[in-house]
Parts: sequence; C-alpha cells; structure tokens
Amino acid sequence: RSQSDQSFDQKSSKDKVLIGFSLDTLKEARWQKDRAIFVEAAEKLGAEVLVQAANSDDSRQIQDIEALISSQVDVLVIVPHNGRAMATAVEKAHQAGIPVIAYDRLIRDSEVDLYLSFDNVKVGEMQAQFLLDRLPGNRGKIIRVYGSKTDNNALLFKLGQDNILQPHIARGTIQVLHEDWAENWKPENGKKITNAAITQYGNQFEAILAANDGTAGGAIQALLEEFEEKGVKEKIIIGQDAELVACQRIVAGLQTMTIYKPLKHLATKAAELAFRMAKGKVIIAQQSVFNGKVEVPSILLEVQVVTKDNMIDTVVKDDFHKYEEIYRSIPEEQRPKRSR
Amino acid sequence: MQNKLSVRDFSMAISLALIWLFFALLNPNFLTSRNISILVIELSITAILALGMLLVILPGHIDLSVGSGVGLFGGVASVLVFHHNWPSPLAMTVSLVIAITVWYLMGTLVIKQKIPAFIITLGGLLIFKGVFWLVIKNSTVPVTHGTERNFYSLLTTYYIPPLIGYILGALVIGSIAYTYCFTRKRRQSYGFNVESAEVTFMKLFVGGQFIFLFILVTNQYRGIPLPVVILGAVALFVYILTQHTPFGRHLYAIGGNEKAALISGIPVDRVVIHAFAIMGCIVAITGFMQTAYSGASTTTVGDLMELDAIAACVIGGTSLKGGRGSVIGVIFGALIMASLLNGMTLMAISPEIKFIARGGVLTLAVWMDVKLNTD
Amino acid sequence: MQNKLSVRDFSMAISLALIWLFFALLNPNFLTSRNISILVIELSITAILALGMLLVILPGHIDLSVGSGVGLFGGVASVLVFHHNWPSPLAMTVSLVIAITVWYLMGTLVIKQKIPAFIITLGGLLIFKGVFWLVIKNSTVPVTHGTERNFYSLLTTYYIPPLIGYILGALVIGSIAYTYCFTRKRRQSYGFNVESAEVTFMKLFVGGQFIFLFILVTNQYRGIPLPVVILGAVALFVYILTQHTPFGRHLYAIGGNEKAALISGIPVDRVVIHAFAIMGCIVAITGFMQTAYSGASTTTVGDLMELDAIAACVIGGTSLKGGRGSVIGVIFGALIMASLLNGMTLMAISPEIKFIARGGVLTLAVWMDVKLNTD
Amino acid sequence: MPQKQKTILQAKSILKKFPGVIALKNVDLELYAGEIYSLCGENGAGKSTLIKILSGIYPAGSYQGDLFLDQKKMSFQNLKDAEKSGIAVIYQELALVEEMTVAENIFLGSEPSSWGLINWDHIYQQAQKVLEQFGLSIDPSAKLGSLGVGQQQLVEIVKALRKNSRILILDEPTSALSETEVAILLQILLDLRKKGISCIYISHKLDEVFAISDRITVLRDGESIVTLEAKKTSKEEIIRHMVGREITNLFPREKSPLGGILLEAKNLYVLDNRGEEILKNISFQVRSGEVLGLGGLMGAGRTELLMHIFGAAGQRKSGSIFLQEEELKNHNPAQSIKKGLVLVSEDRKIYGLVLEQSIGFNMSLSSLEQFSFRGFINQDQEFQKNQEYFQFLQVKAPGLDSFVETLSGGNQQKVVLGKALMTNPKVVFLDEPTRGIDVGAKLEVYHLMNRLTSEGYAVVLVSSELPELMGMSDRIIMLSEGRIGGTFTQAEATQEKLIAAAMEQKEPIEDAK
Ligand SMILES: Nc1ncnc2c1ncn2[C@@H]1O[C@H](COP(=O)(O)OP(=O)(O)OP(=O)(O)O)[C@@H](O)[C@H]1O
Ligand SMILES: Nc1ncnc2c1ncn2[C@@H]1O[C@H](COP(=O)(O)OP(=O)(O)OP(=O)(O)O)[C@@H](O)[C@H]1O
Ligand SMILES: [Mg+2]
Ligand SMILES: [Mg+2]
Repeated sequence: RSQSDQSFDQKSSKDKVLIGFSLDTLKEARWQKDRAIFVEAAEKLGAEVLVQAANSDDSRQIQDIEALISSQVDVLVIVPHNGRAMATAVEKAHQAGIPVIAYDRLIRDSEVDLYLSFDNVKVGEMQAQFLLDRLPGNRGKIIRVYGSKTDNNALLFKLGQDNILQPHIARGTIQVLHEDWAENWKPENGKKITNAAITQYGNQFEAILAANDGTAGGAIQALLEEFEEKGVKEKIIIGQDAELVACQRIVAGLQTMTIYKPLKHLATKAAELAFRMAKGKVIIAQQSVFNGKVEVPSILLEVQVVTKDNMIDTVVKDDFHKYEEIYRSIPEEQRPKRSR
Repeated sequence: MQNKLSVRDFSMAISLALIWLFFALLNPNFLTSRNISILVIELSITAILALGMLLVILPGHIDLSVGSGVGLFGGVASVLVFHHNWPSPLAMTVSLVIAITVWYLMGTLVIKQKIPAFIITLGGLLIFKGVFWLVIKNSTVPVTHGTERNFYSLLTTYYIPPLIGYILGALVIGSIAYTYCFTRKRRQSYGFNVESAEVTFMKLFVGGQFIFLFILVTNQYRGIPLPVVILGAVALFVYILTQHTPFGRHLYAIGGNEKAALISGIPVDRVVIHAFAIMGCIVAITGFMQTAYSGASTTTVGDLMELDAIAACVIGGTSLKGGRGSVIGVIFGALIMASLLNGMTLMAISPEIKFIARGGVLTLAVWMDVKLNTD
Repeated sequence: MQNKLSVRDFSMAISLALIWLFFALLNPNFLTSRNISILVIELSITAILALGMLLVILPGHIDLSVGSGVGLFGGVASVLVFHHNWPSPLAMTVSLVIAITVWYLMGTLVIKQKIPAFIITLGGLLIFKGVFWLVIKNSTVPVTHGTERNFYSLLTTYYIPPLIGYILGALVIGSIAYTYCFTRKRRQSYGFNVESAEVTFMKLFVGGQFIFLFILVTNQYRGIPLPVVILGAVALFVYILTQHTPFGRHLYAIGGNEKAALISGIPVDRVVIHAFAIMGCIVAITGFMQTAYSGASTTTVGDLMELDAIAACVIGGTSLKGGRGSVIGVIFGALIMASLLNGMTLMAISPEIKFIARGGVLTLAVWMDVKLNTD
Repeated sequence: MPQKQKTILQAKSILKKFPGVIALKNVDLELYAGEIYSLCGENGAGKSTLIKILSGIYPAGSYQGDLFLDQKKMSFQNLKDAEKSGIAVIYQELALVEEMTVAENIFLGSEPSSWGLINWDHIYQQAQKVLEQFGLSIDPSAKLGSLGVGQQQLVEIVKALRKNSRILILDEPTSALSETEVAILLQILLDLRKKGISCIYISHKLDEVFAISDRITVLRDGESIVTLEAKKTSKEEIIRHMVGREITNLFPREKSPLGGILLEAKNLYVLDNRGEEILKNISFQVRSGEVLGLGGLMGAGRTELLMHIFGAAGQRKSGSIFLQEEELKNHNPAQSIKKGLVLVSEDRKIYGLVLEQSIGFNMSLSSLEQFSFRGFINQDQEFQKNQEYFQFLQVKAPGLDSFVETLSGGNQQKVVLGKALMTNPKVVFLDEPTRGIDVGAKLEVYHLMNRLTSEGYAVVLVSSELPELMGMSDRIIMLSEGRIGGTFTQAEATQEKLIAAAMEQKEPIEDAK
C-alpha cells in the first residue's frame, strides 16, 4: 500500500461494509439478474453495494473502478469486459489496498485475489458437445454465428466450440457451410448472417450454432420467414444465457437448447465471499487457475444444458424465470407439470 | 436542377452498377430473387429514415437522434404489444403520436430557443437511448407472442401476392405515364418547349421495364415485400412535398438563404418545426420496421442508424449546408449502402474489412459525384 | 469578441458551479483530492481532443474520424511496443508521424477534391476502425510488458512531485501576471483605454488562487497529474495559434467568409490542410493518453470520442458553421462533460440515467449559453 | 408646404437607437399619393434604417415615433403586416436564393397552389409575362446564381413589383445596374407613378434622383435636413445639404506623370468555370501613375477579367499576363497580393468582408504578415495601423471593434478599401468602387486614386457609371461580350462613343425622361 493513500485511510473507517460491483454491461437481461441477485444477497448480509456498468467499453470500466476506489469500497467485484485490460484496474485497487474478485470472467496478468465463474470456454465446449450428440452419427452441415469479434468473450466461446469441433471438421464429418461474426451481438446481424447462409445453401444445413440467445433469436427469425414454423422445428438451434425469450422458444420447440448458468449460486456465493473478504477473512478455494501471472484461487461452478425436457428442474426450479412467463404462449393442457 | 439531378443520378447509377457487378461476379447468389428481395427489405428501412433526414437537412439542420429514436419507439410499441397485450395497430399509433410530439418539441427548441439542431439532437440521442433501455428494461421484447403473426410482425415479413403485385405495378407505370404525358401536353399548350416525343417514350419505356423486371424478380421469390411498398409511399409523399408544395420549396429556400426566405415572407419557424414533426413520424415508422425486422426490441436496435441515414443523404448529393438535395438521390444513396452491406454479409467478409469497404465506397461515391458535377 | 467570450465563460462557469455543487452535496467523495485528480485526468483527454477539433471547426469543417483515429494510433504505438519491443518514445513518434500524414491527406482530399469533410471523415471513421482492429488483431495489446513502466504507460500514471508542482505553479502564475501587466502598460502607452488596475489585479488574484488551490488539492493525493500538464501545453499552443498568429486569424476568416478570405489573399487551401495536420497530431497524442489510461489497446478504445469532442466544442460556444469559438470555451465545455460523467460514475448511477442526464445537461448548458449571449 | 396632395404614408418623429449609434433622430417623413419621393444622404445617414422601420423589419416598439397609413396609426410587427397594407420593399442587400430558378425566386413566399400543390407551369408562364412586361430578357427557368449581380438585382425588383402594391420602396436599386438597366427601371417607375402608385426612392446617383423624383428629402447623421421640390432645386444644393459643405468638382482627377508599364495583358482568352469563353483576345497595358477605366454593360466580362488577372477566376486558354515584367501564370490571389496587385471586389458582402467580425479584423486581414515577426502578430502595431486607416477613410462607426455587419453599405465599402490599401500595392483593381457610396465618400475614393497615382501606383477602375468612368480615368477600354469594343483617351471619350463601343455599333439608347 503506497503511503500516499493514507490520507484517505483514516476516512475509510466506516462500520458498514461497502462492496463495489463493476459490470461490463447491463445491456443484456442476464446481467440485470446478476446485479439483482448479488445486491439482494449482499444487503441480506448487511453490506452496501455500489453498482457500475461500462457499456462494454474498457476505458469506461476503468473510470468506473476508479470511481469505486474513490468511494472507498472495501472490496471490488469486477466483471471485466476485457480480462486483459482490467489488469490495470486490479493494480489501482491494490494500491488503494482493496481486494479484487473476478466475477464470471478471469482477469489476466494480474494478482487478482479470487475468481468465481462459469468457465466461458467450457460453455463453448458444452454447446459444441450437445450439437455433436444431437447430430446423427456426429456428422452434418452446420452454420456458425459468432458473437462480436471485438468482444474477448466471443473469442472464448468460439475457442471452446473449436476445441470440440475442430477434429470433426478436420475429418470432414462436420461441415461448416457458413460462419460469420455478428457485430455488437446484434440479433439483426444474426438474422442477416442466417439469411446469407440460406440464400447460398437453402435448406441443406441441420444446425445453427449461435453465440448467444440474442443472435440465435435473429437466426430463428430468418428461419421462420423462410421455412415457416415446422421447418424451424426440424433444425437444431443452439444458444446460450437462458434468456426468457429463449426459454419460451425452447418450450415452443423453436430453439433446441440454451446454456443455463445458475446465476443465483454464482451471485450469492460472490456476495458472501466478497463480504468475508471485506471483513478481512481468508478465503480457501480448492481450484486455481493460472492467469498468465499467478495461480488465482478459483471457484468454478457448473453450467447446465437446458432443453425442453429439463426446463422445469433447472430454470424454473431455481426460479430463474417464472413458470407462467416461460409457458405463457403454451396452452395450459400442453404444459408439463411443475415439480411440487 | 432537373438536369443537374440526372447527372448526379447518373454518377450514382455507375457506382451502383459497379458494386452490383462486383458482387454478382464474386458470388452468383447475389442476384438470386431471394437475395434481391432481402436486399430491398434492408434498403427500405435505411431509405425511409434517410428520406426523413432529407427534410431536416434541406433547411440546413441535422438530426443525430434518429438512431436511438428508432430503437425507442420500436421498443415502446413492442412493450405495449408484448407486455400489455395491446392490439399492435393501436400500440403503434400511440408510439407514433408520441414520436411526432417529441420531434415537434425538438424542432421548437431548435427554432425558438436558437439551440443548434446538432446539440438538441445529440442530447436527444443520449436521452432517447436512456429512456429506451428503461422502457424495455434492457431485456428482449418480441414484437409478437411466440410465432403468431400480428400487424407489427408482418411489417417486414409480408409479401404482396404475385398477381396483386403485377396489378400494382401496372397501376404505377400507368399513372406515371399518364401524368408524364399530361404535363407534357399542358406544357406545350403553355408554349414551353418540351423534349421530343421519342425521348419521352424511351424514358417511360425504360422506367416501366425496370419496375416490371423488379416485380418479376421479386415474384419469383414471394412477391413484392411490404417494406418496398411502404418505401414507395413515403418516397412519393416526400417527393411531392419537396417538389410540388410551397412547404417543400420553402425548405429549399430556407436552406439556400434563410434571410432571403424571411424577407420573402416565408414562415421559417413553422416550416422547420413541421419538418421536424414529419421526421418524428418517419422515425417511428422506421422504428417499427427495424424492430419487426430483428423480430424483437433489444438494446442495440437502431444503433448508429443516424450515420447511415446521413450518409445516404450525402452520397445522394444532399448538401449538409442545406438548400440542395433530392428524393431520387437519397434513395440511390441508400441503395448503394444497402447493396454493399448485403453483398459483404453474403460473402461473410470479416467485420474489419466490412468497415474499410464501407468507408472506402462512401468516400468514392461522393468523390465521383463531386467530379461529375463540377465538370 | 473578448467581452462576448467572457459572458459565455461566465454562463458556463455557472453551469459548472451548479454541477459541482450538486455532486459535492450528494457525495462527499466528489471533492476528495483523489477524485479531483482522477477527474482532471479524464478531463485532459477529452479537452485535448476537443482543442484539436476546434481548429477543424473554426474554418467550417468537421472531423468525425477522431474517435477511431484515437484507437488506431494508440494501437499502432502499443503494438510496436508490446509485440515488436520498440522503445516506447520511438514507437509513439512513428505513430504520431503516420497520424499527421494521414490527416494531411484527408485535409488535401477535403480541399482539392471538394469532398465535404463530413464525408471524408465519416469514411475515415469506418476505415480507421477496420484498420485498427486489423492492427491489434481484435486482441488486447498492453502499453507495456507486465507491470514495468515505460514512457507510454507513464503518460497517465505519472504525477509531478509536490515540490516541483508548486514551483511550476508559481512560474505559471508569475508569467501570466507578467505578460498581463506588460501588455496592459503597453496598451496604455499607446493610449487605448484599458480596464482599471483593480479589475486587473482581482482577475490575476482570483486566477492565481485557483491555480494554487488546484495544486494544493492534487498534491494532497499524488501531485499534479502529467495529463494536466500536457493539456496545459496543448491549450497554450492552440490559444497562441488562434489568437496571436496569422494562421489563427485565417482560420476565423475562412470560417466567416471563405470567398472573402480567398480574395483577401489568404492561402485558404494550405491553412485548412495544416489545420487538419495539427488535428492529426493531436489525435495521436490523445490516442496515446487514452490507451495508456486503459492500460492496453482494446477494440473499444476511442469509441464515440468524436461526439464528446464536438460536444465539448459546441458547449464551449463554438459555432459549427465556423468562424466562432475559443480555447477557454472549449476547455470549459470539456470540463462540464467530464465533471458530469465523473460525478455520476462516482454515485454509481445506472447507465440509462447516465445517458439521460448527459443529454439533458448538454442541452441545458448550450441553452443557458445561448440565452446569456442573446440578452 | 401647402397640402395639395393627399398624404398616404406618414412617419412622425422617428427615433432609432443602436448600441453605440443613434441611427435616426426625430425624422419626419410624408409621402403623397402617386409621387416619387427620394431620400438622399451620406452613408450611414440612416436611409436604410428608416426604410426598415417603414417596412416592419424593425417591429413597432423597437423604435420611438409613430407611423400613419391614410391617417390611420400603424404598428407593423413584421414584413407581412407591411405587405398586407400594400408596402413593397426592395432592399440594399439582395433577398434571393441563388440555388433556385428566376421564376421560383419571383414567386418565393407566395407560390400559387391548388390543393396544396404548386402549379409550376403557371408560375413559369407568369414569370415569363412579368419579365417581358418589364422589358427584361431573362430566362425564368435559369438558375439565379448563374446571372450577373445586375440581372439578379432586376429579378429582385420584378419580384417586388409583382405584388402590385400601393407603395413601393427602393433602397439603392440601381447600385448594381448598368446604364441600360437603369433606364429600364426608371421607365418602370415613371409608368407606375402614372398608375398612381407612390414610391420612395433611395440612391446615391443624383442624376437618377433628379430624373424621376417629385420631392427630395436629405438626411444627414440621422436627421432630416430639408425637403425640396425636385424642380425647384439643383444637384449642387442637394449635395451641399448632404455633406454640409460646397463640393465644386465632382470628378477631381489630377493627372500624374506616366511611368513604366506595371501591368500588361497579351491576347488573353479565358474560359469560365462552365468552360464558356467569356474573355476573348484581351490586350492592354497599365503604366504607373495611370488610371485605366474599364467600361461595359452588365455581363461584359469586366469582373471576370479583373478576377482572372488577380488569379481568382477562370482558366486561361491562351495569352499571358505580366506584372512588373514578371509573368503571372496559374497564380492565386495570395501571390498576386505579394507581388503588389490587389482587388476591391464589386460585391463586398460576398467577396469583401467577414461580416461577423470586427472592423479591425477585416482591415488588417490581408496584411497580417506586416505586423507579425517570428510568426506572431504584434497586436499593438496592428491596432495602430487599423486606427490610421480607420481615421483616414473616416469610417462612420463607434470603433474598430464594432462588427462590420452593423455598418451601413458605404462604410462597409470603406473597410474593404482600407483592407486593400493596407497591403501597400503597386497596381490596384477597383471593381465598382463607388457602388452604393455617397458623394462625400466617392470624393474620398477619387482623392485616394489621385494620391495613389501620384505616388506611382497604377489603378484599374471598373465602373458602370459613364460620368465617373470619363471623369476619373486617363484611358478607357470598353468591353463588350468579352471583347475589347474600343479604347479611348479621356479627351476623345463621349457618352455616345462609349456606349456605342460597349454595344458594338448598336445605337445608344437615350436616357429615360
Ligand atoms: N444593426 C445595426 N446595429 C448597429 N448599428 C447599425 C445597425 N444598422 C445600422 N446601423 C448604423 O445606423 C446608421 C445608419 O445606417 P443605414 O444603413 O441606415 O445608413 P444608410 O443611409 O443606409 O447608408 P448607405 O447609404 O451606406 O446604405 C449607420 O451609422 C449604421 O452604422
Ligand atoms: N457567378 C457567376 N456564375 C456564372 N456566370 C457568371 C457569374 N458571374 C458572372 N457570370 C457571367 O460571366 C460573364 C461576365 O460577368 P461579369 O460579372 O464579369 O460581368 P461584368 O462586366 O463584371 O458586369 P457586372 O460585374 O457589372 O455584373 C457574364 O456572362 C455573366 O453572366
Ligand atoms: Mg443603406
Ligand atoms: Mg462586374
């Protein structure tokens, strides 16, 4: 701790624990949930939370963190938009003697104190694996819609998918007809890409592997306009995030699967650990991940594949979305029983 | 002005032809009826917005807020439809009315308070974005429940049945020919010298051919896409407004020499404010179409569309200083941009190259335009 | 002009005071030495870019490409440093030179080919973005290896040691006071009427106080941040350029009436092209600072900075038609924006509200400015 | 005077203040039905201001005093009000849109439309009619911007007359017109008077004033000095009232010994920006100490010629230009000025001034290098130089830092002259230098020309006023459609010869009387 900070160490003698939560973005519904759950959990513990969102802009996120440090938070929880860029932020925080937790995405090349996440690469791998299992004989023609090429996470998802798919592609059993990046994760770009694919290959493909539910939605929109509902239902369409709309599509049979990340566990756990850290307690983590500089003590939670069949005992069970909401467009009699 | 225009369109026709040729050669699918249909849908959305922008630029102002406006008012409508189960026509009407009011107010601020439009609308850009995200709660709000269709969702997915398409086409060609000959006759009766009958005929013939060809192609797919019809309506409206009404001429006059306009007794304030109001209306319409196009209202709908609209205008030979610009030009401008994007997406060109190509073509097109018009 | 200016600054001083008061009341941390230091760092980056923009807007042009330019040339430098292990000063110089050349060329296109700057630079915006992403391969390129410090990384992290800070401050105040009194004397000797000695003294006194206070506060944290010094240098440069050199006069003249400027024997072409070249230089500098601030070059660096720069200019009373604008105004404009963002960030206000507030204040500030200047 | 005629328009004790100046002090004005009533006065006397009040540009309340129309008190809030009550105005500054066609401009603001749609054919036909009716051969479908200044002025006049109102006010309508066009205009006014339309006429050209007016009122420094019957007075008397002193010689040209050739043009052929040949086989020389007059009708190519030699317009097809033995080839104004050639444009608003800047800013604009060393402007030197010219040209304004847009036409012209002279040139091009400036100011310009020539400068004077041309130039070249129609020494020049040369053997039209 540099002595120049002592000036406001005296000031930071407060009774209430103050947690700084810096998010990459709140543009997608998913992060709204993270925030809600995290804040609720933290406040239950009697801590106060300052939330920041950087609209997917690295310099903005740095400014956010600077502000949180100025507000003398006791611990920082960061969802980095870009794991590399946030190294500076960790440094600044540590200079001010504030511990940092990397939430959902690892912060690289820095001495970040703890890492909680569903591993994004893992997510990509699960998407790909699911796709393979669904394709008869692990062979087929697919379309791949990646996320924003300028978004580090999009690269991670792709990496995960490639880990599984590459050998098959190399062997030629899996054939990627068309692949493109959806600028800014825009659904409409997902649609344009899919349209381009249809224009060139018509109905030849069996599956669309989309980076997230948003772009998947765009893709489905295109399919609907081309092949009508029944044509869409024949296709395997894979997304991620378990957005409400996506879940509705899944139960309606328009989308095949999405990846559900039990945010509740993640966010609550993060809140607890952050609280304990703020109190100066030591955290013991079983796993650890090397971030290019140090072995970061890590807590990695399992993500779940969500399909029509296990909707009830994943998303609904965790109360991630309301049952009525998900099944609103399904007639009562056709809805599955709710567990208990 | 007329002939000046023709030169300009000519120059743009060339750039356009080049672009089409380029893609057609590189990718046979570019000229398939399906892709053409999709292209014109994408075109319509930009073009309509650009036509609104024209009305604001002509009197020498500018509107940076249209992008977030598109998002916002598309969002308002879809929230009313999806969350509050309003009938989509009602929801859209309400959203439309709000939009018009908001733009009317912006216009008033620009005029009465003398705050440059650049600022007001830059403010609007930020404010609308904020409100938009609040309205849709940063979530995804579909334009309709599940897969059911409503007026809203049909905006970009409905196609005019082939037969009706042909009839429509015939009507359009017919009426054009009629007015054309009619005015020609009247001109003669006034004793102005008019172009020779052959030229007139050729013009009409070529024009008719194009329309017919277009219908033929689109019918091969599913018929004329509804957005194109909407575009046609808006274009006609704006064309008549700018070329055949005092209001429109006043827009040009204000842009050309505001003082003179004032001294000539033109109600400058009212004209500009109304121009903004119309812009508001068009923004809402574009908003509905853009949102319907992506199937749902998400936080990114409308991002940067203001730049596309302005670019379309300028490529189309509109002067940002005001006083110069034409409907046909703007449509060409939008067409160039749309073709470019569509072609590149078709070929799955990487985003970096997309950016570079867009920038390059934008500059080239305008450069060509300038060259052809100074010589 | 001078008195007009003072009114304007006055109006902005008020808006600024209000903003500060507001945040100071709502959040005690706003006025902590640390936050002030952070704020001025953020300010410096915007302000420097805005000062460059002023030089382009004065002759009636505009530059939309600065945002992506900032990203690109920051990126070029960091790639050279990180991947090719160049010494950072060299890397930055090279990037700087490229930037100047590129802007020089853009200027030439605008002038010689008569393509509106709006288009050229809109094209630039797209092209630079594309090239930028290619250069950094959509990855993250730190400005230095690991945690070691180099000239590049120090740009935004170095603080002038307290003692030197005080000396510097003393020098600045001294020299200002000297030139001020000196010119005043000389003016008197020529027998034009100058303001009374009291006023002069008060001005100097207050000004000195501010500078001293500022140094005092920043020293409580870590000293005067280097960016502020850079801003000071750039501001002084641009101020002298616009107010005390023929070049500057020519900028105003061209913006006021280009034809007259030409007939008056002003080398319009050269002046404008040079203005662009300087803009290029400033873009590169801002690029380095912004990248250093984020610690690494990432695809998002510089996004939308062009809007901030233009907004700062306009809030500062610069006319987008050209011919009117001042350094002090622009800095005030930037300060208003920076304070607003910083304050809201400090209070962890949700992005939606941030957008709305920014839009609102932007409009309000300009409105106030307009009002105070028409009365 | 005995009120034999009925008064239709009356202004009582008008007082108008501007920041720093009182433009009008208790001015009274009385306009009878069916008369032509002239206002004379020096630049800045307040003529335009008075007009702007009569026509509602300055709304009631922004000044003190009352307006009466047919004895009814009027308070115009804006132009429309004035127009409704039958007052049409032609302003000193053109109120036209260059991008639009002539016809559109004529009908601007009152387009005839049915069901909201404009009837274009009707407009063009009507425009054609009116233009013909006023004996103008201008194509109604031509872009206004493509016409010379003069023709534009005529279009504006037509625009105003179309509204067939009862009172017509013209503020220096002829300042940009050639002899022929002036004749046309005056004829129009006389016809209107026959129809019982009254007219307030402002001009610095006293011949015109006397040619048509019934009564003349002289304003000086914002006060109405006298009102006289045109028949019972004389130019000299009016001038005396205007400037408040005797002026004996209107054209005080003092010959000075001729020196060497400063400027020479050899067989110039020049194309304009539309590739048309507008200057054909032009050759002439100017010696130091000489004033070369350049005459011709509107659009004869005088401005283009000066502009081209100055390096500001047209592409050279063939021929050569020498300035002090130095050849000028694809050069720009900056270079010309450096080499000692300056131009004072005929259109000060477009080519002369940065209106929103101060007088000082404008005057020193061309000469900044003089006061700057090591790239910095020495503002004190600059200020002194400005002061010097400000006083020398007697610009009527609160001070150097008052904005140029607030100056009266003539004073603006003085600022432009100041700017040109400050560059201490060798050859001075004056394109209509006395357009819209008063007798006093004109004299100053003439004296200036004398001083220049006596100091060995050469002056090229373009003027549409033949008397001025004959009075002030040692040699006169008449241009006609881009060719040299004839060259005359001052001695041999007569109106008829000049006009003949200008129109190439078409017989001279006699003055409207
Ligand atoms: N808007 C204004 N602001 C300040 N002063 C003005 C303004 N308009 C005119 N004046 C001043 O009022 C006086 C009268 O100006 P005006 O234009 O009426 O003179 P004028 O008689 O028309 O001269 P000229 O014959 O050159 O046109 C001048 O001193 C002028 O500087
Ligand atoms: N801005 C312009 N655009 C197009 N043509 C022009 C323009 N100005 C002048 N011309 C044409 O160029 C020719 C020469 O015009 P110019 O102005 O030199 O005539 P002039 O003898 O100077 O008469 P004046 O200057 O009194 O109008 C004319 O045919 C005129 O119509
Ligand atoms: Mg006047
Ligand atoms: Mg001329």
